Amino acid sequence: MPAVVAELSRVAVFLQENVEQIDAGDGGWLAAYAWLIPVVPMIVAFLILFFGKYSPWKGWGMATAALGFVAVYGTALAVANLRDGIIAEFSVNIGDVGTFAIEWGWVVDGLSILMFFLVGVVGFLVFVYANGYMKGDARYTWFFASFTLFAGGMLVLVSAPNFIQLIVGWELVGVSSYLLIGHYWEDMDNIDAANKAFMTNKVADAALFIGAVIMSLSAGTFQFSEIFTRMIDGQTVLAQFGFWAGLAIFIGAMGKSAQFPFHVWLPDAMAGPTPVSALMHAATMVTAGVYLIARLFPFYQLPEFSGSMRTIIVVVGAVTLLFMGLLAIVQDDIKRVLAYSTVSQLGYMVAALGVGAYTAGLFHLFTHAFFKALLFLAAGSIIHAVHSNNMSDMGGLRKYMPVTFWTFLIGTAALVGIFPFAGFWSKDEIIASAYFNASNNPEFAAWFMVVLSIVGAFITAFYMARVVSLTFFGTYLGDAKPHESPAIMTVPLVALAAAATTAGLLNIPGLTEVFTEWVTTRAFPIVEHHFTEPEYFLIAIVTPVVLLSLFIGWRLFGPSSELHYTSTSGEAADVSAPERSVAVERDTFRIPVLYPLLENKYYIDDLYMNGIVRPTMGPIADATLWVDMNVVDAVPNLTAGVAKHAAAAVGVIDDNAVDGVYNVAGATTGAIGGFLRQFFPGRVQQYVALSFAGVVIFAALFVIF
Amino acid sequence: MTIGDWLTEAANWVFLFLAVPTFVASLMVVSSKNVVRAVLYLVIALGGSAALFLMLGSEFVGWTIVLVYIGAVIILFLIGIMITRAPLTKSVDLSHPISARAPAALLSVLLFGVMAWAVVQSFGLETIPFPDEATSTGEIGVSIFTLWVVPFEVMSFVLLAALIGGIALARRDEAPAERQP
Amino acid sequence: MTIIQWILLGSAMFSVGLYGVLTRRNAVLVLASVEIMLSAVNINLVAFDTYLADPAFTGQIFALFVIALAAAEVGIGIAIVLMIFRNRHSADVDELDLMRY
Amino acid sequence: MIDYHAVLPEIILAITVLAVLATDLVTKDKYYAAVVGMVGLFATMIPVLTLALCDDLAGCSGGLPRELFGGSYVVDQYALVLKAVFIFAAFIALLLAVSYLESDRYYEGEFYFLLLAAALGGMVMSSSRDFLTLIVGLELVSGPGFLLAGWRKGDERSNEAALKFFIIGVTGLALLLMGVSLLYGITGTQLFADLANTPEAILDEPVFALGVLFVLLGFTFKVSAVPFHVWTPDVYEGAPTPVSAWLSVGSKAAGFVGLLTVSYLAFPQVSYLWGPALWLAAILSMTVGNFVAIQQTNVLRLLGYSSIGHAGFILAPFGAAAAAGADLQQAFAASVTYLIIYAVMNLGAFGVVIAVGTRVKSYELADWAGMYRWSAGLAILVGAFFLSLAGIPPLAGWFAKLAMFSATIGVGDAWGYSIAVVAAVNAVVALVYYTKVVKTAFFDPVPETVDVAALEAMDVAPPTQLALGITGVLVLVLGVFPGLVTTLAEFSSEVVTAVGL
Amino acid sequence: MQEFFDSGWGLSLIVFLPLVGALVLALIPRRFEAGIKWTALITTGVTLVLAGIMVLLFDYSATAEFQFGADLSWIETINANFHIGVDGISLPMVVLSTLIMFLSVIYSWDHWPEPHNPKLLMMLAMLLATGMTGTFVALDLILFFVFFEVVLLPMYFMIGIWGDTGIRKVPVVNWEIEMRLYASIKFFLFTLAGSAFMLLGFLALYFASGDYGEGIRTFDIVELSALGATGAFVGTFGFWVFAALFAGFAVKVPMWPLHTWLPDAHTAAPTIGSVILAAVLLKLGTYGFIRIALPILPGEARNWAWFIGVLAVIGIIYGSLACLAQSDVKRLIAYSSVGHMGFVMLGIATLTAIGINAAIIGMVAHGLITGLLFFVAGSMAHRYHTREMPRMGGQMTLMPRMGVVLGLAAMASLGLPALAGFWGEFMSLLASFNPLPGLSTSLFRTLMVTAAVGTVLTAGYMLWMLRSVNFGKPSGEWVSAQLKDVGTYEWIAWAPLVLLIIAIGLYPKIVFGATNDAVINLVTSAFGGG
Repeated sequence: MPAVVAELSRVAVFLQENVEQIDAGDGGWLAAYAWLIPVVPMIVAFLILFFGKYSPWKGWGMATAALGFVAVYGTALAVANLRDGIIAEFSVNIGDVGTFAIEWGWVVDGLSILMFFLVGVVGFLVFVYANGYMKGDARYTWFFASFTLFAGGMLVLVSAPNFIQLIVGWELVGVSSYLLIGHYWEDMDNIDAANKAFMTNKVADAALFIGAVIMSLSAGTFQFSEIFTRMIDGQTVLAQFGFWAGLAIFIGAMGKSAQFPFHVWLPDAMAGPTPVSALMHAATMVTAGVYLIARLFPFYQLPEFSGSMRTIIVVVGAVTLLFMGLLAIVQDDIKRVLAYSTVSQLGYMVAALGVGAYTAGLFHLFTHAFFKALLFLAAGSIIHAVHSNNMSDMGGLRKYMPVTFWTFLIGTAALVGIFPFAGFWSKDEIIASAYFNASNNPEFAAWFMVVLSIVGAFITAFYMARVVSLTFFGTYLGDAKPHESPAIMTVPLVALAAAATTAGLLNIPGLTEVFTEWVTTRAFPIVEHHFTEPEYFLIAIVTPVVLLSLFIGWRLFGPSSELHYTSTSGEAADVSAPERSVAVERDTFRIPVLYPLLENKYYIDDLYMNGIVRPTMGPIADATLWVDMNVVDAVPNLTAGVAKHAAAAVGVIDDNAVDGVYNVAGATTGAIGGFLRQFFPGRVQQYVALSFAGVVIFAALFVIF
Repeated sequence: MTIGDWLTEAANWVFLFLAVPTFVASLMVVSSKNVVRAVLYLVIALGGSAALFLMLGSEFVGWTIVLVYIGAVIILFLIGIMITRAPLTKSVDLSHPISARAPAALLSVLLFGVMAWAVVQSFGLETIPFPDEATSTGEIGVSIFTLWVVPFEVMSFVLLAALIGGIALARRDEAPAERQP
Repeated sequence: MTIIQWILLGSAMFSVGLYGVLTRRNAVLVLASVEIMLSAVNINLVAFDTYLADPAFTGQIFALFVIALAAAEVGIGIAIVLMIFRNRHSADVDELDLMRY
Repeated sequence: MIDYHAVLPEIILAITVLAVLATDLVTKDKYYAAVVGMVGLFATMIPVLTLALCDDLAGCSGGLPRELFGGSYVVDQYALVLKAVFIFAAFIALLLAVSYLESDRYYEGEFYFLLLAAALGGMVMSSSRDFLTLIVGLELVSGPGFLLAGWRKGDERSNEAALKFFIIGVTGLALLLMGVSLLYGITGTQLFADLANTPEAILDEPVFALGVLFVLLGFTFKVSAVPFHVWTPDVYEGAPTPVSAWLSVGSKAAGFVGLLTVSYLAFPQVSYLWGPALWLAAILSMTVGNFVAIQQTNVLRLLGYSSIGHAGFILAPFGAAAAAGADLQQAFAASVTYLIIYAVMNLGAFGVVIAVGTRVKSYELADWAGMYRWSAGLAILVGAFFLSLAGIPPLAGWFAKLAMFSATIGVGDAWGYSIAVVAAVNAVVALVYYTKVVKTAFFDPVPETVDVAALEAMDVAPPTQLALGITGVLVLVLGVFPGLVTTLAEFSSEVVTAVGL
Repeated sequence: MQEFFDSGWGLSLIVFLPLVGALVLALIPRRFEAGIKWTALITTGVTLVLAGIMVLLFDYSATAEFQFGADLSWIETINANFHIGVDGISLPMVVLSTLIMFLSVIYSWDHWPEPHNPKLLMMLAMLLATGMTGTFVALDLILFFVFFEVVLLPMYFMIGIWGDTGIRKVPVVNWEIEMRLYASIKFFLFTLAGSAFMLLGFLALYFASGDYGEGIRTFDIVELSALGATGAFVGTFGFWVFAALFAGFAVKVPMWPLHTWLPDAHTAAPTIGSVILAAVLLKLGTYGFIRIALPILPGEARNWAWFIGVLAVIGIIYGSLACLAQSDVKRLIAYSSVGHMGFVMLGIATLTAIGINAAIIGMVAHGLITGLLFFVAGSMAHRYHTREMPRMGGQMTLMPRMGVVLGLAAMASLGLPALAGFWGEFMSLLASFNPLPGLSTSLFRTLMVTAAVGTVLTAGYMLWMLRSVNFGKPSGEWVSAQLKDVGTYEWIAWAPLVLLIIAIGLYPKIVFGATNDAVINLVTSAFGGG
């Protein structure tokens, strides 16, 4: 314990001297009214639910307006923040429990503004797009109600100054995603997907609850800022439980951010409409986990409190980015490919935070938001056109839908990290900081991370090459009549494409450090390495790797691919185009072990299903009920059955049941009666005899003895 | 005092002379096989007790017994027997079979045992002064009508109740009330 | 002349009476047995009265009341017996068996 | 000079008894006899009240207790309370009897005469402070009881009940007398006051103990407690139901008067002797009564056994208290409380049983099934009274149980706790058969044999309605304001302090 | 009005007005159903209004004191008094019970269970109301006991008369009994057996109280609590007394393993029966713990805490698992109550201010939510004529509104934040991380983790229910059935519940504002801080 105290004091000193560095305004009225950001969408959501049907555009209008408002406000805040930083926090007491105060509130600082901005802008575009995509849906209004709730929930989450509100937003996001994923509820599979998402998250949430409880109670408050202050002053017992709190909370984050092994729900979540997937993967939901870690970064960055948590975070992130990337390769469903790619990108972000690269992680989140939204929307527009998710029904679409093609291509470039697209900068930064971290504290995990991040880059490029070639090149294999999507869908694509192209320029080491400025304006100093210039030699490694893998992918799946000649059962060139790409789809890498492994997602889903869910809902639950009926309840029932009075008790309600007892009783009394009768045939005399026998006995008892 | 001394006392012989028949008679009452005989034995038993009372000098009680019982009650019994057409001759089934009588006897003996034990324990061989002259009926009457007037009056109600109720039950109704569950 | 000889007589007659109550089948004789029990009580009372040389003659008076009681009881009893006999043409107590436990 | 004010209640009632007889002779319509009786009972109530409130009344001299005839006849709080109980019981029984008797051609005048005579006996008992008066009073309670039990002359069950009741009663009386004679012999007196200060030397004489025991056991016959309980169900079933009602309350109360007075006023010194005896009797009674009651299918027999059980509950407190040598006043109060509440609710129970029985012409529980379908009112009354007997708040019964428990636990040693536990178990057992009746009345389907329409058509006779009304209201009121009873109980238990226990 | 309430009349009226209503109803002939309905409605309505006025007049700066109280002598000889009053702890309970009664009457407006007898049903409901509110305001053990028992009979009859007439197969002893009969008697005997022990405990306290202070025996809860705070009633005596009280309250809560009467009773009872049972009756037990067991026997509470906590958590897990195996809607909700009351008891077991606050808000929330759930389940059974979930499905298509309400209630019940259910769950977890100093931290932290797992299971069965009831394609039999969506009276009855669930979820101060000070005071006086 003294050791801890010593550590604490050291930390305190360190932080104290760093606190001075922060200089920021309180944002004035702009921050003071920031509560509108979460509140407006929430209210609008309910308005749509009740009045949507009668409003213009059946609710779409209100929803988009709400998101537009958020976008504007978010941008305004961002600008203000960049001009002179904003660090402000407001709280409204909603009740005291013991010494604890429960509060609603909103925190306005770099981090939350980032999320406001992202959710606002991306959300707005997605909503615009959704109008076109959802047209003619049976539950159009309902969709926008829950979609707005979804965005609102996220905003509640990111504006939270304390654990309570964070959890509230957290669960709101969860439940609204449940509604959205299960949007087509006539089909049970979708409901199951929704349940899967909800339950997986719920499991993680349980951990989050525990973590929140531990941290709040050991710090004595729910308030993040308060917790950090007390950390600095060393007036908490947090150090004792720090690791466990950190772990539990991180598990919660893993759930939302679909980190291995909680990733299972995300691909299934594709069951929802594509706009949902887009928003869910870009700005909301999955980013919540990353956001949470970033929000608590002042805690995680201090080993004195979080112990070896960061190593764990790194490992989890790294594993996720690798394995999920691999899964992306074998998917036929285009949305699933993107889903797995999201997960692996999230792996990047988490790992980045793990290695202490706060800015890098968030920067990747930032850029990723744009290009992943872009990719999803583009994919959506494709699906909209060909009425199928499967790439085996696509091919050669570039001439049918050019806009979609080019925007998709930009998105791909950004994702795989081609200079100068957004992904290039953010991913490079992550790899760089991973390398830096590894070179400073050369432990296995660190180098592991470095290697994996490069391998990850390779894989990303590979499956994206596959997607692009199978979707836009070759010949069209579908039945529907492909066509370009309407403007209302393509405009957002273009806008996002623009963002995906330029977003990266916000944070070029040495040149522009706008973004760093942006996210580090927080009440508590972030301790991270600051790059003065790009790590050129890393770029020199990574970019070739990416190009190489793109080339291989193109060779394997592209129109000029040779593979099919050998792969499709010996037949020669007369193989007609249609089978070709299908053949490829089927026959590429039939690597004995790996392929089935990937096909079945490492059997993890099966493990959960057969290992946990089915047993719990089946045998275990049934057993419990059986026990309840036959064992626990047996006590009263048996006493009822055996003991005379209790049996008569039940007999009161069921004469059959009690006849037995009556007979017992009757038999006993009858026996006595019979016994007496053989001595005293007359009943009266039995009575008299009984009485006087009693007299004699009493006399014997009380007089003689 | 030894059994010898006891026997030398004349009063005890008188006692035995009266008590033995009384007791035997009462035994016969409960065991006789003939109803009428049984009732007549009852007369002897009660008469014997009356004689014993006289011996103790409580004349009034003694004579009351003679009057009330032998004069009235016994007649009542006989009437009862006549009306209930009990077999006037020997009948075996006047009592329960021996199997029933044995435990009854046992019970009675036990009861007697208890009482006898207690009595002997408490009184030992204390003697009872032989009353030289009989109690005057007058004094009894006086105390009855001063000290015991309440029970006396109440007793009158008891008898009245017994009388009226007895009549109500025993008399044959012109139209007997039909059974009711 | 000892007191116990009287009380023993009384107790004996009491027990005999009980025996009669328990064994007699004819209701009238059951009544007779009861009479014996009561007269046994009388013997006790009077004997004690003399033994105590009670100036208030409580014992004797009590005995008188007991006699009256006994008379009343007999009246009631006989009445009941007659009633039963009228319904059932028998005065046997062990036929009183309509009501089960 | 006799204090006539003190004996006025008895005198008035005695006159009433004769008046009833007279009316019965002169009037054609026997109904009047009952009216006379009720008026007489009301009249009797007046002096009881004046005596009780004498100190507060103008022109009334001489408080309580008032002693007459050399202390052999005493009017004190306790006596007055119990006289009130007897009057109440007689009144209700009378109300119940009227319609019952008219429904069948029974002798009416004589019936009322005997009932009131029995009540008179009870009143005499509650004032008597020597064995002679007590026993004569007792006889005046029992004798009419024997006769009334056989009042349904045509019905062999009734005859049988009468004879059984009679024989057992008489043997019980004989035992009682034997006990008295022994006591007289050893102590030379039969005045309670004198018995109460018997010299130490005599106390541990076997004869004394035997006498005490015989006397108490003799009384258990009247309270229908073990060992003299066996007659109860048969008689309740066979006797005319109003008579059963009277026996279960009036004559039981008389028995308790005997027990309480004798054990408290005559044998206070030897509570260590009769305490355990009554403790045992109580435990046996409640156990036998409740457990056998479970298997009863006939409501009257069920009530018979239940009344045995309640006798046990009433005996429990002062059995335990005496055995433990604890404060007897509280136990006494508890017993009286229980007795009063029991009187009210049991009369009510019998009332509703009569009301239902006369309709369905059966006392078999099975025939009562689904009563709620054809007469919700009666069903609710059944529920009220039987659940009150079961002791469920807010019906009066709960407080009786509470008083009993608190008194027994208050004893505060093994005697108390053990009997409290036994009582608790029995309370649950009792619950079983009481709820069985309720459940049958409310939840069971009406048997085919029953003609619902006809039953719905019939209605309850006015006198019975009155009786049910009175008892029903009382059961509720006493349940909500048990204070009323406790004040009476406290009032009556002053006699205990008077004796100086 | 202020005087009216300060004089204690207001509160007494809230308690006894329903009783008056019952008497009035008794006088109205069965034929005049309108009259019966309106009498019931007005009675409960006025009661609710009075309760509302009380809430307004309540002095929230002194929630620890008993307000609007009356203390009249009732049974002098045993020094039992008519002592009533509300403090921050009982206030929410009183409001809850009055509200639920009012809504039940409204709901009944066009949902009369068979056999059709509104008069009796309403009379019983009124009696229930008096019993429940009385229990919550009673400050005298005997008074408490009487009210506690008064509740028994009406519910017994409700279940027995209007209960489910299906056949219940009782395993082990192999009987086949009509559901209603089995359930009613089971409910009756369980509760009564429990309260018999409770009464013995009360008496024991009464006699023991004579040995302290100025040696006056008392049943007064306030005085006894004061004695308890000074360390009276300890040792073996305390142990047994607490055991007795535990038996009484735990059966009512119900705590595992004394819960088995609950599923049967809930399932068998008519709709408003289940609602009242779930919404208010169960609270009597937990309230008893908070009001009587803890303050009067603090020492023993410490000794028993671990036991209660463990049972509570077993209940949570066990109830949830049992739910997962259910195919009967009402039964599922019933078992869910076992789990939720488990959270409440866990909160109480921690003996901390947070925990007890959690327990109280948990009670309120459970009252509202489960009440709503049973309403909905009742209406569904009313329409589908079955409670078997596998037979249902696609309700969102058949009756969208019903589906939404059910969904909301289910979400609230699984503890979704921003809805009422969340606070109780989360706060009791919070409390069990740091239980009262002196209790085994390690044990309670283990319990916390286990309970957290419980929340997952809860979500599991609730989602499963929604899945099979709300979603999917409706089967043909229902499509053809032309089921009617939520009706007017149903809306009127449910809307307040929905609103309150959301309101409390967003602004828990509605409850905490009243309870917190009172609870802190209780905890500090009984356990010296915490």
